[in-house]
Amino acid sequence: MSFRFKTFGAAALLAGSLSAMPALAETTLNVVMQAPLRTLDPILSTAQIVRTHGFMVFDTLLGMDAKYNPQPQMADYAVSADKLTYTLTLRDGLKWHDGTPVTAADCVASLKRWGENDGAARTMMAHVASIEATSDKVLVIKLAKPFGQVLDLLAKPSPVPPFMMPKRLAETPAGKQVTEMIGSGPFRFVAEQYRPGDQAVYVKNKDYKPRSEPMSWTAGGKVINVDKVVWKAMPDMQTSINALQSGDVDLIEQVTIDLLPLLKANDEIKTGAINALGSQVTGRFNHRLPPFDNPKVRQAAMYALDQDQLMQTAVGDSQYYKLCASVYGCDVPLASDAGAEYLKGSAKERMAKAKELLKASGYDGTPVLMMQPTDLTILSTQPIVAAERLREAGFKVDVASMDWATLQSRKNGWQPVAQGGWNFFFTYWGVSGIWNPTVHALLDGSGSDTAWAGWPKSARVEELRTAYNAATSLDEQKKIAREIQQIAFDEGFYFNAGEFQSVAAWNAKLKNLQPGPITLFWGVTK
Amino acid sequence: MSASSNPAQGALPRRRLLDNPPHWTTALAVIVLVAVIVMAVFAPLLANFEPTRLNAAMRLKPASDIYWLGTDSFGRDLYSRVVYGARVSLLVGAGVAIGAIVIGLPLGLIAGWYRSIDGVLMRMMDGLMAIPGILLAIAIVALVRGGLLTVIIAIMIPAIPQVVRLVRARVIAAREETYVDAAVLLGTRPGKLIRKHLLPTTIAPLIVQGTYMYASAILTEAALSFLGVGIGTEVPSWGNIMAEGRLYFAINPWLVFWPAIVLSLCILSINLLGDALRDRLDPKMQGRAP
Amino acid sequence: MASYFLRRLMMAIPVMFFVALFVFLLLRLTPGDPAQAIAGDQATPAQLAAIRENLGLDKPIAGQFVAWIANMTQGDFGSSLISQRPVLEMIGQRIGPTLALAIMAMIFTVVISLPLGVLAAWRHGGMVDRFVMALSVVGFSVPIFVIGYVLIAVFAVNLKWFPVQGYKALADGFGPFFHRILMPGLALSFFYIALVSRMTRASMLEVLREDYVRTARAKGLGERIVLFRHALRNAAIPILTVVGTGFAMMVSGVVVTETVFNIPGLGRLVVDGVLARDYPLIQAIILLTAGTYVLINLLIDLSYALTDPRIRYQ
Amino acid sequence: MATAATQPVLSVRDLKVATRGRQPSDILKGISFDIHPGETLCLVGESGSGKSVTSLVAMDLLPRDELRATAGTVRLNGEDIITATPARTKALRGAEMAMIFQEPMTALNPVLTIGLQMDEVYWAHTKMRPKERREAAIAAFEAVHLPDPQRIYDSYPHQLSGGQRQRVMIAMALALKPKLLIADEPTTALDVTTQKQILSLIRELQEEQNTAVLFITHDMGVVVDIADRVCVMRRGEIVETGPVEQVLSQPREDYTRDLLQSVPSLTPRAPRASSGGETVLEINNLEKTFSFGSLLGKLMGRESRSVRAVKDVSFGLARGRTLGIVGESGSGKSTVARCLMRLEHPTGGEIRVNGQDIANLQGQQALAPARRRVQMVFQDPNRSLNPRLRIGESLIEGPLNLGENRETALKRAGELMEVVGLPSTSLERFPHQFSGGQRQRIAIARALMMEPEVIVADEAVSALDVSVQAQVLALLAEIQERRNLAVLFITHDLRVAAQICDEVMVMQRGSVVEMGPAAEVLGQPRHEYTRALISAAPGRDWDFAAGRRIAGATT
Repeated sequence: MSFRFKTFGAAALLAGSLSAMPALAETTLNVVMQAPLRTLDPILSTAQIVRTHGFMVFDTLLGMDAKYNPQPQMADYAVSADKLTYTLTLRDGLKWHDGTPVTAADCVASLKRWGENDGAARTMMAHVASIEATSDKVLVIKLAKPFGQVLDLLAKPSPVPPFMMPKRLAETPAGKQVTEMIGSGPFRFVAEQYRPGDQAVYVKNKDYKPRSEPMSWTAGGKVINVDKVVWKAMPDMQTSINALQSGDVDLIEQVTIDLLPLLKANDEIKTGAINALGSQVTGRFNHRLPPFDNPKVRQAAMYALDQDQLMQTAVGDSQYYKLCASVYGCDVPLASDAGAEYLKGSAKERMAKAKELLKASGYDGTPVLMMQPTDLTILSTQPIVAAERLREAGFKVDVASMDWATLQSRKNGWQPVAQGGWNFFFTYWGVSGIWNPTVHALLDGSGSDTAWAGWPKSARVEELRTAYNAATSLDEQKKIAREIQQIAFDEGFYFNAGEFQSVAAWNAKLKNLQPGPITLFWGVTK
Repeated sequence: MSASSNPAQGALPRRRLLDNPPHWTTALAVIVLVAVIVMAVFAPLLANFEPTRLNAAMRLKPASDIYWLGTDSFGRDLYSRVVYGARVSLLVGAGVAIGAIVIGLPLGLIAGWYRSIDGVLMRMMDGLMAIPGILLAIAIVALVRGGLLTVIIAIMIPAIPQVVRLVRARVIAAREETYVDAAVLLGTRPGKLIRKHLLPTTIAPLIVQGTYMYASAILTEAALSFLGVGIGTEVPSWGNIMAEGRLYFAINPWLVFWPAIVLSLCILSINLLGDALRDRLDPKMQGRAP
Repeated sequence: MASYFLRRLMMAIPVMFFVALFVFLLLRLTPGDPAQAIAGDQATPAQLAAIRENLGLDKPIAGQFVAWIANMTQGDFGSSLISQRPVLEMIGQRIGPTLALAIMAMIFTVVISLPLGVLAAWRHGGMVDRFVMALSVVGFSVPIFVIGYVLIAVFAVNLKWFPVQGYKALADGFGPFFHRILMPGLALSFFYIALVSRMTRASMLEVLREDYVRTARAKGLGERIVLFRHALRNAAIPILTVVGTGFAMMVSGVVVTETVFNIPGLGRLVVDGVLARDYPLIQAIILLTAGTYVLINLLIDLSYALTDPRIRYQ
Repeated sequence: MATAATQPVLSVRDLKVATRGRQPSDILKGISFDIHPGETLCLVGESGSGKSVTSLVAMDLLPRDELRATAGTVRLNGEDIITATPARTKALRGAEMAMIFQEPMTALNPVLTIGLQMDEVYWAHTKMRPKERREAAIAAFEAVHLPDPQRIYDSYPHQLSGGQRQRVMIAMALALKPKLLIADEPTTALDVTTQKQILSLIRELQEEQNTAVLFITHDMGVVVDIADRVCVMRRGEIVETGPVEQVLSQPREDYTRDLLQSVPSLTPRAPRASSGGETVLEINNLEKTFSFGSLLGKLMGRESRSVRAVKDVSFGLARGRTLGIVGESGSGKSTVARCLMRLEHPTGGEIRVNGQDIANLQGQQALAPARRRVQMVFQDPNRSLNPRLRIGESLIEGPLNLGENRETALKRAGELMEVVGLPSTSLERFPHQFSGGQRQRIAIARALMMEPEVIVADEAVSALDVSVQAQVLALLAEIQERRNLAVLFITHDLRVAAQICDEVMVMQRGSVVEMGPAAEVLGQPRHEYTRALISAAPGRDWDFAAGRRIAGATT
């Protein structure tokens, strides 16, 4: 939410204000992250930058490996045969940054707070009978009814991961931010050097004992090979690139793809995707207001919108985006081509279909109010492109420009457009946040006031989601997910505008960058 | 030497305006301004494309026979956008200058004439002036959704105190003129007196101030767009063309430079015109900054 | 003179109150929600409500205003809604670069524009005069970020004389500090050089027509003494006034310059604050800037008194 | 005392000065004169005659971007100033030739101390040490009779009175005993009593140092008092020159003669018989106190400062009569006028217009009847007409306010223009198209449009050249006669008062010191202050009309 000048929201920077520390062969990694860090509580925030920060400072009970499988991290786990009891045993040598040992009671408190704040976790907690520490090292989760996602959720790198923190911090009320950064993760947060929105500094946690297994995403041994990591915010991508080329900066988490040619010529700079998962751009309809309260009108719009055009304008180089029907991300286990008919054929053919459908829908010319964020580059182009297509199809469209913060707040209301309501807007989601029906907020079919903006209503989807949560086999899950996807297309839950890949650029001196669902700083050497 | 009091002082503005042939810079400024106005008015005829027409396949192309100045990151024709941009920029300038005068003039007249209101009103104006205009504008643009009118209002509000101060100072000075005393003695009531004797003295400086506000409003609009809180990108303005172009500055700096050149020339001309007007309307102010 | 100063000081109180009220109302009437900025865009309404309650944003606005004013009179400007840190601390972290930038720009301005303005007025119609007039019109016409980009393109990217961006504190040594602040300082001061040299010229032209300048020449004094002792001191008041009112414009310049040159100062903090609806932060920054503006103008009033004995002995 | 045998200090020959620019026009059209040591030459003429420009050429202080000398020589002790280098003239200025200016208020630098400004003269031209310079400065201040020279030395100009500042200027000019002193209207901005002192000071120092003085003035009275020889200038030319007595008593040129005839006599005219008209204006115990002091100051318990500008003034005025209020600046005479016009709110007393007390009425509506009866003519004709309105509009503004219809008002306005001696077509024109005297006629016409019973003329002829002044006074008298007007005439000029007033009231510091028939008050003044005023009037021992010294007067 934040104000981002740059593409994909890279943020700002700050070069020289680090107080010069004696550099006794100390290795410092200077990184430009995609957004500035402004808040610290990784349980309260769904923002990617805060989650990345969370993985620096905090650890999770389970990790997720590159094959999307939960693996032990802070704890080993055992599941009872009836799949209703999960026993987690903390490994030895875990210590909080303040020196006190990690106890099961700390983890129970952390899980409970997570359960209050995270949407998917809340769903899980509805199935949980109890979470208890049975000793300093062991905690037990007992389910009241079957829930197939427990391990997946405990391991999830998507918003919000269940980060463990000391009990005294974990007991902070749900809506209040934790500001003291005491975790048990591989880095310590240097509070004195934190400048919100500008700079965050992490030093290696020398007390951290990595697991012995090889690193794989957030699972395995988190081996730290640098002494210090400094995140700098830079509001201008050009500035970041110059800093990278001059050696002031070692890594840019997200480079504007149009600017990649500038770096290609430089042998000292490497570029590539280190975050394995892309992000899906989603165009959301407001099901509560005309004209999109009419499913036929939504359908016409689904045909009118064009993935390729939206992506090409937003990203440019087709190497860095993917087009697919899957609402869960293109390359995840649940991916399928349900609803692909909405995307098939040439843009012209689909436009003809859209016109036809719109004519038949009884659309009365109610203008579509499309919200456009001007300060978030990755989302500023789609409304323009979409408005062009919708108008061609016969819609009347007003594009309302506003800053991202205004859009964010405005999207939560459903009053008539004249009183500040809206009909359509784009946003984007990291694939790890949408990769199954449990976590995918846009597939909520409850239509309730507390659901994420858009409020589609489908009893069938709700049934399917409940079934999904109970399902334990992948095949069963795939089948349910496929059906949900089809309904999401037919009912026009939202338009899947394609998936873009973020590209990082780094100094060739960096080796062993770890791929992950999010940018990870273990393994890397300089 | 009582002759040192300016002999032209009593002469009419209109007369002085046409007294001497204009300086060559003024002539040039007028030519540029006329060109910009023509650009704005006849934008549909001059432009090669619809300024909003996208072509995803033609993003960031260099200048060519088809795209005279190249294309932007949406594949839109930069030349056409710059031509259309004149409309918004001129509108913003006019809106701000006229709006600020329409609101500020009566307030200034009142503050200058009625001493009892003067104190409170001027403290309020001081307060408004103390808030840096750009911060105020950023906040206001965020307040209502970004749009032409919002931007105009946001830039106009900080400009109002300038007008109020200028008018008030003029009124207070004019109040010392004995012709105002004379009018009082002739039984002229305050309303008519302000309208007939005080208002006219403020017109010439207001025209001059108006041109400076006009120019500075266009600049502020550009700065707001640059900071990401300007007019939405659907409507091209020189400011948001530059703001979008700056992302691609390293690839094609002309995305920034072309609108910047046109913008700067336009503002340069308005400022030159303002200087010329000021020198003619108020010879005592010669060479004074706005 | 003390009473003159005191009187001006007292006048600042209603001004500041009005600023506070205006800023507070403006922000609270602004749509947008700091809770969203805390929780991220994927947060659900329930989560947002919990955060809002926690921040006290659900309370009546009038009460919030009174509480804010009351706290502020005790020096408590509150904490950022977003980062939960004391606002003054955040400002403290960022004020250094901004001050450095502003002061450098002022130094450049004074060093360059005073001599230019005096010379231009002295040789009215001559080369320097034409140059100053041209410079001033151009300075008023080119957006600051364009100047910044041109400087970067020429001196940093092509000639590689200066770093493209960044900031080093003076504590890191004058060399590195100056190396990085020179270009932003120049870009920022461009407008002021135009403004102040033009004002100096105009003010000097006026003063040079005064009787006492003729008296000084009639005494057989040299031009240097006439210009700098007799004329410039009398021309100072309008120049100082412009410098004072120019401060407000300086702030806009700072916001843009910090963005172009990537300087982690207050300007960026406030833009970020507005966009995140971090009310206490914006309120504090605007109030502090407005306070600084009032203070600077107060100091300038004071300097009038120092340059002009007629005010001093009032 | 001057002899042609000595070599002149300043010798001007065929001097021509023109404006720069596309259409140069001649300001000086070839003038010549000499000044000898110890001699005072008066350049006398009306505004725009070129007398000040002459002095600036001599000092090499012409504003270069506006004016330039196109021909002729200006020799100071034989050395041509026009062709001399700037460095040379700089060295001469302040040492060999010095100048004092008209406005003592602006001629001293307000931000530097008197001492420093005095010091600069020595610093620039001598090798004296700081201590010697200071001593010399103090001595020079003593020589011009400044009180407490030490204090003056450390003061700023605004802490001194106008007369003191002019003394400082004289001290500065004469510090290095220059051969030539140029005095450009040095007393015009001063009150008569101060003027008298300054003139005698210049005389005294001139005699001590045998300085040649070029004295520029428009005031014939001053000429009588100070000149040895006179050059009468008109439109850039010298029309007549000669010893003062000769020029004043036997002027050769008509222009000179007219100029002299226009100077009003200080001897009061014969009293007019009382017309027995009813009293239309009656002022009783008028008081006006200005207070300065903010609300804030009061809150902090500070006494607000106040000035009693008018103290207990009472008089009555009947139709057909003229009452003069005379006094120096600050005497409160203008405040009386502004109060009785209700431009200021009096703090006490009564103002009865035709019996009705208007002192406490508020608002234009309530004041309307009084406004119609009492009208005013202001001092500066450049400022009393709105430059943006046609004359016709200005004239009918009052009648329109009273509800008169536009046509009839315009018709009356046209007639009135002819009454004041202007063509009725003037209504279509703007004020800047008229001269100062014409504008004052228009202002009078504007007052008459209201058909008033009383006209208040506040220094109505002070800004006019003497010849124009005479015409306007004649017009006023004629109109008074014709319309049986009561006139309240406020002036600092005793000569004017003597010629037009039936009664005279003398004011000093807000109070009336003496009041009575003009012949009595001005002829046999009883009050000391009145006597001082009269004895200070310049040229009072010369009868301009007769062209001879008044017998029995003392010089």
